[in-house]
Amino acid sequence: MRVRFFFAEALRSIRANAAVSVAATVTVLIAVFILGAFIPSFLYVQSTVDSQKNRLDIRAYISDSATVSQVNGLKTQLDALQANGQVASYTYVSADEGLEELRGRLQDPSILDELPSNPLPAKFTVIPSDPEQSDQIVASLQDSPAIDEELGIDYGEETADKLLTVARFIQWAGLGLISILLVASILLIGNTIRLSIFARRREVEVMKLVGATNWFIRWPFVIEGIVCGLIGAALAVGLLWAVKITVVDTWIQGADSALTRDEATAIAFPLLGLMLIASGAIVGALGSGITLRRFLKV
Amino acid sequence: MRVRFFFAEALRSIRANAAVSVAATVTVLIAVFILGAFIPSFLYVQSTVDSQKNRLDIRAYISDSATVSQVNGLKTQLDALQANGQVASYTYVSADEGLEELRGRLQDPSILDELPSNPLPAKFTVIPSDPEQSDQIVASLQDSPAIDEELGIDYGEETADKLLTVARFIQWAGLGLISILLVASILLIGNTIRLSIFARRREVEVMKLVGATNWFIRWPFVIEGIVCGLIGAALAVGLLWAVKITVVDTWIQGADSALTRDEATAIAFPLLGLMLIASGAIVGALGSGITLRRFLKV
Amino acid sequence: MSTDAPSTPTEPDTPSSRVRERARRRGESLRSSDRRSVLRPGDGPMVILDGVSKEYTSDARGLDDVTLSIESGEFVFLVGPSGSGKSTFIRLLIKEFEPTAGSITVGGRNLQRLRRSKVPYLRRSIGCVFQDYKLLAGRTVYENVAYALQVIGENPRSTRRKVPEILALVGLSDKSDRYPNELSGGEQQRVSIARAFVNHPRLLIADEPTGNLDPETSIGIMQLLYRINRTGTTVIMATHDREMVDKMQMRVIALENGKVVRDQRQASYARADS
Amino acid sequence: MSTDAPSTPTEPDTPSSRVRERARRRGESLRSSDRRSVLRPGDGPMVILDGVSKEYTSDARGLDDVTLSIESGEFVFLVGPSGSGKSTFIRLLIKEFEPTAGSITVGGRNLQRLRRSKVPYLRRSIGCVFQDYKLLAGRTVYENVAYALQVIGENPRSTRRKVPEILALVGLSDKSDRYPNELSGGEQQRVSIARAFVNHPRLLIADEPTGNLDPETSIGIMQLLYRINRTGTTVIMATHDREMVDKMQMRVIALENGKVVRDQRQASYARADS
Ligand SMILES: Nc1ncnc2c1ncn2[C@@H]1O[C@H](COP(=O)(O)OP(=O)(O)OP(=O)(O)O)[C@@H](O)[C@H]1O
Ligand SMILES: Nc1ncnc2c1ncn2[C@@H]1O[C@H](COP(=O)(O)OP(=O)(O)OP(=O)(O)O)[C@@H](O)[C@H]1O
Ligand SMILES: [Mg+2]
Ligand SMILES: [Mg+2]
Repeated sequence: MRVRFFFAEALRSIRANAAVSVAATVTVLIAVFILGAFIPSFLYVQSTVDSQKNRLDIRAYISDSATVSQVNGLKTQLDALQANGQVASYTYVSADEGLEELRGRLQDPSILDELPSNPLPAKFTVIPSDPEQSDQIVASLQDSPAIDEELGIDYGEETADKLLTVARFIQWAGLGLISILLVASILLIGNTIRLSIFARRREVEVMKLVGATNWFIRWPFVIEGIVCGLIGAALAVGLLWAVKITVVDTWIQGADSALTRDEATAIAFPLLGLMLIASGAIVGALGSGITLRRFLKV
Repeated sequence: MRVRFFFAEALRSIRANAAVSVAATVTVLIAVFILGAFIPSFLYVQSTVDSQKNRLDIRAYISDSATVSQVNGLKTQLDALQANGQVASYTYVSADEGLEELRGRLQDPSILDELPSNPLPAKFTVIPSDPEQSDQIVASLQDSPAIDEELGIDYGEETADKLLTVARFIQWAGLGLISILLVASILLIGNTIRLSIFARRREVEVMKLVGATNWFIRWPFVIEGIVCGLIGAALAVGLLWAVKITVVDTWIQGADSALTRDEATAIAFPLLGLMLIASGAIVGALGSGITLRRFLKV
Repeated sequence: MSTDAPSTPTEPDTPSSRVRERARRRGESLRSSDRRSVLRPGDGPMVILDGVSKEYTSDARGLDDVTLSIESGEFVFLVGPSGSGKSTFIRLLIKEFEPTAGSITVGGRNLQRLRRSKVPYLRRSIGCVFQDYKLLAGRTVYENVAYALQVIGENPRSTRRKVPEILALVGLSDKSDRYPNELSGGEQQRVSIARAFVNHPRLLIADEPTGNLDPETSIGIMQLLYRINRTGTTVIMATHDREMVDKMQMRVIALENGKVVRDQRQASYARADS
Repeated sequence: MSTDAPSTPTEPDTPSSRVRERARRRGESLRSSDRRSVLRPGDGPMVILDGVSKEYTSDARGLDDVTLSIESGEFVFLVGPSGSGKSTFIRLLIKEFEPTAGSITVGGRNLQRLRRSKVPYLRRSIGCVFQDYKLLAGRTVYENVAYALQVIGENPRSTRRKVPEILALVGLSDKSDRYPNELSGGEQQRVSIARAFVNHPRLLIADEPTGNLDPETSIGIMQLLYRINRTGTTVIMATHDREMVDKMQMRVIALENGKVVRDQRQASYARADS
């Protein structure tokens, strides 16, 4: 019964202070919309970079003169590394397969047609669990007699370093920007709620003087904060959904594989939506609850 | 004298309504900071992509059997195209230079060491003014007798298409996000100012009843808006500057050429700062000026 | 015209019979509103001030060393020139702020020792008519009065019964759906009075409750206060209405510059010897 | 004590000599404050109401077909029970809202035809004491009064001279740096009075200016109003103070339910035959 009264009070207040409620709701809407636009964008970029990072394979070139048992010895070593978790997977690439692979990687594959014969050796392509630990894998394989002495083991130190740097940059910059947005959203919403309660501080003062307890005054405000937060966040999620359907999805369909290749990445929309709506409500509730404290000391 | 009075009024009001002024200032600060963090990030990404786009060159392979006069004829054609603006620049690449270039592009250049001889033909590398018009350039060069019949003219249609798609995506997505942030900032600041004036609507009403004209009431509010906008924006620019110095600059120094290679890109910081501060002031002024209208109708 | 009404409080007209009806229900209501009251029952003094001073700032003195006591069931007029400390006195009783010196006891409770969380319960046991009304701007007349009942957890049914009753008593039945800014000054004042009365407090404090009322309405309000006092409620009323005070011949406490300059039973507005 | 003061307005005490001093400077001041006044000079009626009605909503009627005229230089009391339309009358004169019927002329200007942009100039020529004071909460007493001068573009030097003068007149010299919420009710009311007087308007309207004042201070304010009236200013005052009205014997307009029920010269608060 009390609960019903508090809800009725909150709704009354939202209606009576339309200007204020709209302001709070719009602020939540904007903040959540921006977060909702940036978080998946960031995750998308992040996963693209990650999948690039996973292409940082180690190539162990096999000497033309290696015996089958020597190659099997190398394979056993790789199995052991896979068993202790350092190696994610590995594959044997014959000389012909190697040429095809190169063809796929070249911007201008036609030059390969000019080659008189296949100059490439066979190799193991090893995908490390963590690209940053490539050195150790290389060190443990180095002495195998199957390895071609001239070509040895190649893991593109320089390229890998560059790519890892970029990946780390994007990860940190993205996390930084998202954190800034998150903190900014909370500050902005808190700010708006503070102002909206400030505009009604005399009201709160009168309630105190008439004998209302702090929680009697606070509950309707908290509920009001939750309602505004919920509505704002729900509107934002709706807007995001509309943008996703009309812009992003059609764009992905229209675009060729260049980007969609690395998808299966973005966080599931319903989950994101729920999280955003919940956080809108929580921020709204905390914002009003905490702000109110200042005006309750009469 | 009037101006001094209005300024004095504005400052008085800022002091008297500290809570409100702080709220407005913080909102401007956050909005400007986010804009100031995203605009250069976007410009940076954009210019990186653009410089990639500029590498979309056209390669006209010269037949081994071409005569010097035939090659000169091709050169004359290219000069003509450069004169009418379709071609930005072109260079002659000998067979040896071509091999070096390929070496630089390969992830694993060691495989080239295995080549018995240089299989590459000489070529003209043509950089079009607008990569999207490559087809036309190709069409006009196609019939030159100097061109190798088998290799012909190559401009990597597929890769170019992908890259252009990505570039267009980043450009539009970036512009979209920045626009969203811009609109959101203006809405948020307007929102806060609306609330802050709403909190003082009785004050405005009384001023009207005592015989103040609309502009007599409005000027102090507008000045207040400008001051809050200026302070908020200046703080944001200061914060951005601190972040730039402590985080971005040291990061760029620490990182190798991977990213700095494509710099000379980001907008000059002082210019950006000035623009942000100016827009903070303008938004503040308009925000208060426009919002006030509603409460002046007594 | 009917300026003699306060002295004949039991004539059988309609408002009066309503008041008796109200008084009859009083026992039950008192219990419900006092459910968590912090006031101690008993017949000791309702209000005791002992050397109470209130300095707002070093150069603004509201009350200056006031010592007095008001018995349960008394009717007291608080008079004095503008700025003499009447409102300060009243605001101290509901613990709107603390005195800078001295101690205050209300209903057997020392206010200094009353925990902050108990203050709302103190205020519920005191009905207060504020000089500036202090109505909730976002609520209608009905809702403003109902709020005082909702605060004490009165059930909705009895709220729906009591509010129209009290609004009729102050003559605002036809304006119960108006918002405060749609009322005349005197009408707002009467809403404030209705809100203070509605939950039958044991102590009723009114700060110039007739300042914006015409003489006839003022007399009606005085009748009401007098009748409430007769049912045992202690009433303290700050006023500038000389005629009213002279007619009632009740206890008068006169303040001047924060000091009690006169405290006299069955007295007039002005000093008898002046 | 000194309840006979209003009838002997020229006694040589200090406040009175200050008032004469003020009156002497009046010619100059009038010119400065009227610089852009929309009121037409001349001796025609200051206020003419012709069939004026004000319906707030279909069931809330403020004024009901009021026709009357008030000459320049007159002193008029507006009386009537709470909610009878006194404040509505006053708020119509400063064009706070439009009448629903009839026409209003102030200082020769038809208010309906007055452009919205001219309304501030109308209000500057009218000094108004509001029933709820309408002080600016963020400004000190001094600044509140000074605002009325700043609005008309008075130069800072003469503002610095006039404001303390008028504050002394209402007895608030020592409180000029206080904020409204640091004042007693009566003190706030006097600030509102000072603000209405300070720029020597040709028409002075006061809505229950003594509602929160003790009898003695009220008399002081009445003296002030009377003297201002004697220098040629038209004064309209809504009041519930029966004693005051009876003593002054000025024109009395009595309202009831928005209708004029009596309009009598040299009259008392109540109808002579009652
Ligand atoms: N918040 C405050 N800060 C400083 N001084 C104050 C404050 N409130 C009141 N005062 C001063 O304390 C004195 C007593 O004020 P109080 O309100 O008690 O007077 P009052 O008797 O109610 O007067 P009135 O009849 O005009 O309402 C006054 O001089 C007033 O200026
Ligand atoms: N904004 C409004 N909306 C609706 N009704 C209103 C509004 N303002 C006033 N009224 C009604 O108009 C009538 C006249 O009000 P007004 O304020 O003129 O009375 P008054 O004579 O000044 O009374 P008091 O002496 O109590 O101040 C009242 O019944 C009031 O309820
Ligand atoms: Mg008082
Ligand atoms: Mg009124």
